[in-house]
Amino acid sequence: MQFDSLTDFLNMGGYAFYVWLSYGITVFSLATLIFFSVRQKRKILIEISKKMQREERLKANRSNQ
Amino acid sequence: MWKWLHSYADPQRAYNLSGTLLPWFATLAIAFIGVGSVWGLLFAPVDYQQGDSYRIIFIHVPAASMSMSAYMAMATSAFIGLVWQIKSADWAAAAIAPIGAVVTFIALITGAAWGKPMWGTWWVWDARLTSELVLLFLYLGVISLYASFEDKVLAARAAGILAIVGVINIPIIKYSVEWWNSLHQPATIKITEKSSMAPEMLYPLLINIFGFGLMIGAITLVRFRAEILARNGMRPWVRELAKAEGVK
Amino acid sequence: MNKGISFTQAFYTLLKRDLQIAIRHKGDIFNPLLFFILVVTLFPLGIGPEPQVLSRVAPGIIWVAALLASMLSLERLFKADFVDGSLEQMLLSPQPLSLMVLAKVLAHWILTGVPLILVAPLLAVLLHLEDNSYGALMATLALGTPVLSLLGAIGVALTVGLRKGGVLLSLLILPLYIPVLIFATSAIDAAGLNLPYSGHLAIIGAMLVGSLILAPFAIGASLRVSTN
Amino acid sequence: MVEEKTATTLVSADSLTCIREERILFDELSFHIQAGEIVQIEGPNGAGKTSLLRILAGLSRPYAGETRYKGEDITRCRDEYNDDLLYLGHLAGVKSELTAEENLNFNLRISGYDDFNTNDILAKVNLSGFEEALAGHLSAGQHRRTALARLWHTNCKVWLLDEPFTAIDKKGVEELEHLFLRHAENGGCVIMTTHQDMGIIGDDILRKIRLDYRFI
Repeated sequence: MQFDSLTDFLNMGGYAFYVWLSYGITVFSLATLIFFSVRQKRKILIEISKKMQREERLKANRSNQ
Repeated sequence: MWKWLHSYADPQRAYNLSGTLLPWFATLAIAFIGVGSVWGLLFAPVDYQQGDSYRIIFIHVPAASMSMSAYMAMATSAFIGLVWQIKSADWAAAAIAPIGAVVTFIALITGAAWGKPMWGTWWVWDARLTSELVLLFLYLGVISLYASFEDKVLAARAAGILAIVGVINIPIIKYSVEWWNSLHQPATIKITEKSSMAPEMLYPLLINIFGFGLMIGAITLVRFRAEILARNGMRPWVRELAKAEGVK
Repeated sequence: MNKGISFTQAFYTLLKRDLQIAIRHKGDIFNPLLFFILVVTLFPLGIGPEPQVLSRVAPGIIWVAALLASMLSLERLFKADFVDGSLEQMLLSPQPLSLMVLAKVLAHWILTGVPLILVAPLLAVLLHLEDNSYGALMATLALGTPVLSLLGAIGVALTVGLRKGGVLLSLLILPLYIPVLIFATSAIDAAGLNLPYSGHLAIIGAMLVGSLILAPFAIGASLRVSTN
Repeated sequence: MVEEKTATTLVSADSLTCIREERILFDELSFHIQAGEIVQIEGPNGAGKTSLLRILAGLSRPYAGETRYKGEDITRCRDEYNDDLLYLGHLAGVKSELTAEENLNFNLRISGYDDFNTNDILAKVNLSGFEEALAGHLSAGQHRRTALARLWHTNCKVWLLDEPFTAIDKKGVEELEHLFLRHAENGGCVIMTTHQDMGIIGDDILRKIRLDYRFI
């Protein structure tokens, strides 16, 4: 362990701003990317099922005629 | 000789296979990055020249090296898609592009945040930062070309060609930027001197590089699966999945 | 009715047709040239008329303006052919596609690249370029602008089917122009300092050879995607 | 699939699937076209007629399946196939900056011919006297005929024509029909899309391939 206390660790030998900025931006941008990537799949499946319902309605309409 | 490739090209098989691989990649990525970052931030010794600011290295260098590797991976799968006409490979290339762009962006930002305490300015036209910037442009080109086509099957092919053209150019760009840099800016502090690194610093760095690679792999698999579903919306097996999801 | 496939006949037929069309459509030749001249004359107004400053930045200005002009003029390279269906005919002709693509790029370079090279020394005078640098300026433009045309044509071929390709095109091809820019401007700088610059020229020449060999295939593949 | 390869099969479709905007236009479509056949692809707007023609020409890549020329996948024998293929889309590559004669001259030369008299050929499509007119100044029908003129000087066996009769008058249609019949007799084949009824090519000669508009 290189640091004696938590404040010492957070202080990063005076470079706190730069170090935590880097780590912060990294975590934030990766989290955003992962969030959107994971959500993508659900969104696509919902879209497909909506499209299927539309097609069902279309078919029903046509057979009524 | 390349027949085995085609058996994995079947969308459903590719979807299932990447589903099996995903948990492994994700778990290992979290484990590696966790160990590497904690080691790097808490236990690695202080650099005698740069103080604690050097701890940015544990994300900057993995991001920088993986940004190049991701481009290579993208171009390789685009090449497979182009030569053997495998659509899944084109889709994989399209899935990697945004991830590569984010990783390149991270490499740029962390490079700048490191440059400020070291050089006193956020941006210098250092060879590594400049070629990262160009690499970001190349990624953005692939992404926006992909986004501009309405037919995504074509979009993936067009983006694939661009990725291959880019990969031929990357070494030339990198070389010319380095040469240009040596011409205009002799003797800046090199921000990474790998050879002089103590092993206590090197190990967490290597662990993190590996972890970043696994993480990119994991996110690629997630995006690749979504891409397969989106392109195969009319196939019965996708419709089954959609039925299960849509009712919720 | 005999059908002999002669590569040179196909090449010259296409080259001749493109030149013929361009001569009937003079705007396509002069607009990029005017753009080039205008951009260069804007710089002294923007950074001040001191000869020392201008001669220091002259190579960069001329080359950046040349990159932009070449990109702008390229935008229309395949557009007309795409719109009227000639491109499809080209893809289905029994002649090798890369050969025909090369003819089109060559026609385009003759029409836009050559005038640009001829005008460049006049602009260099306006920018107080070092006296020693004129040879290098001409040589780098002569070797470099065909590379720009070839690389740019790949981007154009990829975006020809899209409705708004303009901004996208710049994002696709300007990064690829970087090596040419670096070596060309430093060759001119080196010449200004009376240093040898044949090495720079050799590298640009190598890029020209490389892109002459590889770019036609990439352009052909891109056109096949775009017309799909 | 059906592997009834006969000596006269020119073009065959092997389980072609085409998907546009996430909609299946046709699925597992197979047929063989023999030398001497005149084929009309029919169906409502949006059924995929042009798409099918472009796939047969090798311009578009099908989602699945392949087009064959004399039994071989066209992506593998593109040069031979292009050498024997005459495709006219609904935009047929007539440059409005060039005259009718220059257009025809270019189109024939780029296909490899060099023994022709453009005036004779243009006379056959009723464009005598318009040789020097810029194509941009011609009427729609004359414009179309400038493109069609190539049909009178070709030795390609496979003709793929997308709406060849558009903007052509009755007499012109008849002349084209005669030309198609002659081409079929000489061992070629014609595959076309059209909404127009033909007078000379009767239903006994004409083979029809029907594409239906599909909702899924």
